This record gives sequence, structure tokens and C-alpha cells, in this order.
Amino acid sequence: MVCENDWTQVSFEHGRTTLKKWRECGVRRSEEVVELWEHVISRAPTSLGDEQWPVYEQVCIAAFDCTRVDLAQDCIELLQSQFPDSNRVLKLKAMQLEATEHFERALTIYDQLVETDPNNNSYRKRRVAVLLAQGKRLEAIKAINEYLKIFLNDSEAWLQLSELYLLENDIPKAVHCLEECVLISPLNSMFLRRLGDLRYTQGGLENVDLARAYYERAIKINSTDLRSQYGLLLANNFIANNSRNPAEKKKSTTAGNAALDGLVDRYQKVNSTEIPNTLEKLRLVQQPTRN
Amino acid sequence: MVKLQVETLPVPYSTIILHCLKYPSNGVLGLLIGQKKGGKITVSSSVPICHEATPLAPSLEIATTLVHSKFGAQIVGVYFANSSANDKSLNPYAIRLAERISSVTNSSAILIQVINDRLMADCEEDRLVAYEKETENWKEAETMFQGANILRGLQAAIQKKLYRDLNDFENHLDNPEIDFYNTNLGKKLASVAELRA
Amino acid sequence: MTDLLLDPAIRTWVFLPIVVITFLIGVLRHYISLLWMNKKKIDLENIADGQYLLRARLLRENGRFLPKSSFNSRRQYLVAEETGYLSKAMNRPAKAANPMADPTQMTEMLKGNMMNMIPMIVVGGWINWTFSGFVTTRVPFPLTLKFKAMLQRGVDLVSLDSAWVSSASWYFLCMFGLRSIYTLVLGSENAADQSKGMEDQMTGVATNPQADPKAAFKAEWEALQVQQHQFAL
Amino acid sequence: MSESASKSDKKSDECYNATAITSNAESLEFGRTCQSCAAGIAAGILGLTGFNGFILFFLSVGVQALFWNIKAQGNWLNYFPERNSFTWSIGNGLFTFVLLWVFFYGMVHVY
Repeated sequence: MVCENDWTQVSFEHGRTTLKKWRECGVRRSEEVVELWEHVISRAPTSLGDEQWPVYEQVCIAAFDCTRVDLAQDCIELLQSQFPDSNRVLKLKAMQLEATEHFERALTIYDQLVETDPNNNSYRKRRVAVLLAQGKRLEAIKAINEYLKIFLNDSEAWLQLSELYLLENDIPKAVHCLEECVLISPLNSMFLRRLGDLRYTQGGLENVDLARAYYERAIKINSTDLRSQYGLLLANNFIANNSRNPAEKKKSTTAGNAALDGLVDRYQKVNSTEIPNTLEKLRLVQQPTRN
Repeated sequence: MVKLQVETLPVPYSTIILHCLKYPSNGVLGLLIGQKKGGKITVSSSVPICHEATPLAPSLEIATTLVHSKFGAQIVGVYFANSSANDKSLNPYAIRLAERISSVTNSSAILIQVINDRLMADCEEDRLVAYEKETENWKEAETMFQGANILRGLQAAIQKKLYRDLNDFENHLDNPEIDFYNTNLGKKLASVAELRA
Repeated sequence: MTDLLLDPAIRTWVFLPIVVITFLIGVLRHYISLLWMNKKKIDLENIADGQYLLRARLLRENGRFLPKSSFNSRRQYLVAEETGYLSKAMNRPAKAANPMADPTQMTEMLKGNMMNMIPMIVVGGWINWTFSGFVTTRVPFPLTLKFKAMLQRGVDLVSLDSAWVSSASWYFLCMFGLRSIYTLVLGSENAADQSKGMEDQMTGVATNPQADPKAAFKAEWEALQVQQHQFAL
Repeated sequence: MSESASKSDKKSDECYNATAITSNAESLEFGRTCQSCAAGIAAGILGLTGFNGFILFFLSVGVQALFWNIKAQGNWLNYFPERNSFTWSIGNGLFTFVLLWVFFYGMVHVY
């Protein structure tokens, strides 16, 4: 998707739809959101009708990200006047405290919010975010585990947990978390490809064999995913070089070369010649099968 | 062992900083290209690789093979920035990548860390700190910093929001047309008046 | 077959209003049920029950995408003798979830019925009472005599062909006919007609975990035990 | 891909995307409702009586199923768990058909 770089001259309608798109797919482009707001949408926010409240919330959170506390403050006041005692506005206030490094006070607000509305999991997630911001990774891991005991089918939390375990360099646990994500949504090619990456990073013939299986499935679901094509190539080459039984060696060499051809014609389609001929170096020659 | 001198030219210097600014919320990782003459390493260009705090083996392996086949032994090291501002520790993934590079180019690779809290636009000191591998642990090497004109050039680049044109290997993996060597960004940076040292 | 000519006044004052009344009552019921569906206070434990049930089903369905070792470790976690959540929940002492004792349960059920049955009977009776004594329209397809008694209540003309129907039957015809049109007007899951609710009750789809958690857990526990794993990739 | 998956059960790594199925079902429901309304109005106005009315209804169900299969380019199983292009909520359709048939018949022919 071509990403325009200059958001100041964009039309009001285009700005509105972009904000809506970013809101829906959770994209984190805070600076551009703030830019869009200041140059385009702030001219006539009331014309958005009811949509202006989620836009205010989005701009407020983006302002925190870009340390624009003044803009965030205005958004919170507007939202406060519109929804006097809403938990969501309270959550924004807590996030403001977070942005200004008052972590303790933010934590107390979140604990209080969790009591009033235990079913809403976004407050618990904010609590974990505070711990992460303070750099207390171990507490964050404990908090997420606690959270997952109740809401155990939340793939976003599992993904975050696997990131944290990776930071602790504990790959087996990260693999476990990714497997949970695959369990929850088996059709998500990103989870499958990431699980393949993790298995490949673990190393060892048996793990790389699993990685290959996951890459194959990821490609089956989303054939244009360059990462899984590369992964398949690496996994097959690894097996071809390290496997002992000749049949497996032969199979993975052909599979590796097939993946390579897939990559090369992807690059030819995009007429970049420089990368394909470097990839050619990775082509495995079919050793004669020694009996 | 005399301390290694590391000098980063203006263009790679600003590419590294722009890479951090493009992804303010997470850490970044990239390769350093340059020459090693005696005790002095000059970094002539940098290739941004990824903006994930935990890069995984496959994408790193592919990136190093591609860059190695293009630049050969000119890969001199790795630069990285941690995701949280006050985390000064050396990123384990960057260390492992640097060791992998020194084994591939069989010459000792250096490690450049971006100091996060110096990324403020008005900060005067050098934003990069170089480390070299000393037997088992990483020791700080001596960085040559050309001071003023790099910073003014950097501010001009940030003003023009050039970091939005920067693309790293991850973006390349999302869309093969993207050139992760950032040739045209390098030209733009070179054209920024103040940067011409 | 005697061909009756009906006074056009019947069309404008009976035939059309019944259709309009039926439709509007459906819309009314939809919005009333939205208002009445108070935010059910689900306590945390029920959420956990629901989540673990969902988890067990997911494990059975998608378990084949995980290698054998991880599948078994997860199954063990769920069904282990003392520690597994399913086994614990299965032989959890039946908390007083039976409707008789639990007042909130009672009002819930009452409200459910209220919303469905009573409007239908009341309106049917009212229409029958107000528009009785004459036939409203002729049904284009032949009907057996048996229908005559039912469809021509209040009009006891022996010679009249059974195709002619009274207003009450026209109301019932509208009731069933308008059901799918509600989906057009009110969007997919609306509560405009009560038959959908009845269907759910019968097929057990609507039984949420609170109703009978133990049976659901038992079923999941057995299903997981019997599941042999076959790595699909 | 493990070939050992026996052909009897569906391909072993097959799984359905629940949200997609519900949205497909909704569009089918919408199609069925419109089709039965159209058939009912036609039958009513044409003044069909007795069986030819129902014949018209089942004819339009057939045409509807034909269109659906064309839209699905023949591989219906990619979109739905089982082949139900004919039998999809035919009961609902029938009731709506009868209602509109009687209504328009009444409007045109009785009054």
C-alpha cells in the first residue's frame, strides 16, 4: 500500500476514512494521526457527528505517544464533558498519568477500574502495559499469566507473552504461547509463520522439520507471504544439509529449490535482478544419492 | 590493545537515527558497512534490518546473506537501539548477530548502540556509542564525532520528516519492491546542505 | 364454488391493517426486548467456565495443527485428575443453579416467556374478537374441509368453500410470513419474532454455561479423553 | 502434507473460518427472502391458484440455487460446510411466499 508521506494537504473525507481504517486495524502511526488531526480534521470535528468521540479518543492516545500532552489534555476535557463518569474516559486519564511517568497513580486507577468492571479485559491489559513501561518484565509476565488464567482465548495476550519470553531468551515458552495463538485462530498465516520462525530459531533437525510444516501451511493460506517463502527455503536447505537419511535429503533439496524458484520469479515479477542472482548462490546441487 | 577508532560518516549516522525515529516505540537493528584500516574503522553506510525487539533467526539469516553477498567483507558491525528509553544494556540479539558477522567476515565486528535519551532534537552530544569485542566482553571503543554539522544536518532531515521514506528489511519482506538499501534516501540525505562535511 | 364479492371496505379496514399491525408489533417487540435485556451481571467465574469450554472445543478442533507433545501437554492440563480445570469443574458441587431456588433465574425465565407468548395470544384474541363474523380473503390454493372449521371460526356457512379464511387465520399467516422480512428490516439477529427464541430453546444453542455447567464440562472432558491426535501438517 | 489422511473424512487440515460462514449464511438468507417475496408477488398478481403457484415457487428456488452456484463458481464446498444451495431455509421462504401470494391474490382478485 503506498503510504503517503505528507498528510497535511489530504481532503477531509480521505482523512476521516484513513483514521477509521487505522482505528479498526489497530495500526500505531501516532505521529501521522496527530498530523491528520491538526491539519485536516480539527477544522470541523462536529461534522463527524457521533464518530467524533472515537476520533477524539484515537487522537488522545496518539498524542500520548508523541508526548503532545497539551493536545491530549484538550481531548480528555472534551470527552469528559460529553461522557461525565465513563470508565473509558477514566482509562484515558490513567494513560495520561502513564505518559507523564506517574506509574503508581496510574496503577491505582487501573486496579480500581478492574474492581468496578471485572469483565472488561482492556483495563487489565493497560495494567500490564504500565509494568512494561516501567521495565519490570518479570512482573509483566506474571500479570499476563494471571490474566490468561481467566481470559485464556485472547491471542493478543498470548502474542505479547511470547514477545516477553523471547526478550527473556526463553524460546520454548515463546513457542508454547505461539501454539496457543495457532490454536485460537488456525487460519492466521502470521501466527503460523512466526511459529515456524521460532521453531527454526530453536534449531535441531526435529524442530526445523516442524518449522517447514508450519511454513508450508502458512504459504497454503497466504501464498504471497515473502517471509514464509524465505522460511521454507531456509528450512529445506537446513534439512538437506543436516539430515542423514538420503531420501529425506533428496526430498528437501528439491523442495528447497522449488521454494527458491518461487522466490526468484517473485523478484522477477518486480524486476529486481540483483537479489535473485544472490539467491541463486543458495541453490543446492542435487547430490547423487549415495547408497 | 590500543582502543579501536570508529568514525561514522554523516549519511550512515543520520540513517541510523532516522531508523530509530521511524519506529519510536520499538528497538531497531541494522548492519554497518565500511572499511577497516589498521586501528580505525570508518562506517560509510548502514543497512536497516528490522524494528522488532526480538528479531528471529530466519529474517536475520536472510538479511546477512543478502548483504554479505552484496558488500562482502565490508560488513564491519551491527547497530542497535533498545526499545525502552532507559535500557542501556547491550541487546543479546545484536551481540549474537555481531558474533555471526565476525565469523562470516573473519574479522572482529563492532557494535554501535544508539543512546535513546539523547535522541531529543536539541541534544548536542554524540548519539552513538561504539563497542568492540575484547576477548569475552564488549568494551567501549573510541568514537570520533564530527560534532556540529552532523547535528544541524540531522535536524534539517528530521524537519523534512525524511524518516518516513526510510525502509528496512522487514518492510522489504512485506513488499518486495521496497529497496532496503535506501539508495534514494541516501541521495536525499547527501543533498541536505549542512551534511556535506 | 360460489364466488363471493367482498365489500372493498373489508380490504381497507381489515385486510391491510392486520398486516400493518402484525409488522409493527414485531418491531415493537424487538425494541422492547433490547431495552429489557439488562446488562446481565456475569460474574468472573462464569466467564472462566465459558472460556475453558471454548478452549476444550478449540483444542479438539484445531489440535491437529500442533505436534503431539504440545497437544498432549495441553490435554493433560485440562483433564488431569485433580488439577485439570475440566475435571475440577465436572465434579464441582452443583451450586444452586436450579431455577427454583435462584430468584434471578426465575425472573429471567418469566421475562423470556412474557416477551414471547403473551403478545401473540393477546393480539390474536383481540383481532379475533374485533374482526369476527366475516371472511377477509380467499386463499388461492384449495384447502381440505378439515381446515374449514379452523380457518372460518365465527363464520358457520356450510356451503362456503373452505378457501375463504377469517381474519384470525390471516393474522397467523402474517405472523409466520413476516418472520424473514424482519431480518430485512431490522438486521440479522433481531428479536422481533418469538419463534426464533423457541427454536433456540429446543436446539439447546442458547443454554449458556450458567444453566448446566456440569453436563457441558462432562461432555468436553469425555470428548477430550477419547480424542486421538494425528498431526495434520 | 500428510497423505495418510483417509479420503473419507474431509482433508485433514481443512478448517472453516466461523465469521466467514456466518456472513455467507446471512447473504444466503437475504437472497432466499428476496426470492420468496418476488415469487409470492408474481404468483399473487398472476392469480395462480393451487399447485401452479407452488410450482412457480420451486422454480424460482431452482433459479436461485443456479445463480448461487454460478456465483460460487461451482465449488460450493469452499463456502459452505455442506451442499445446501437448494434446501437453504426453504421453510422460511415458503411461509413468506404463501403470505405474499395470498396478500396480492386478495388485493388483485378478491377485491
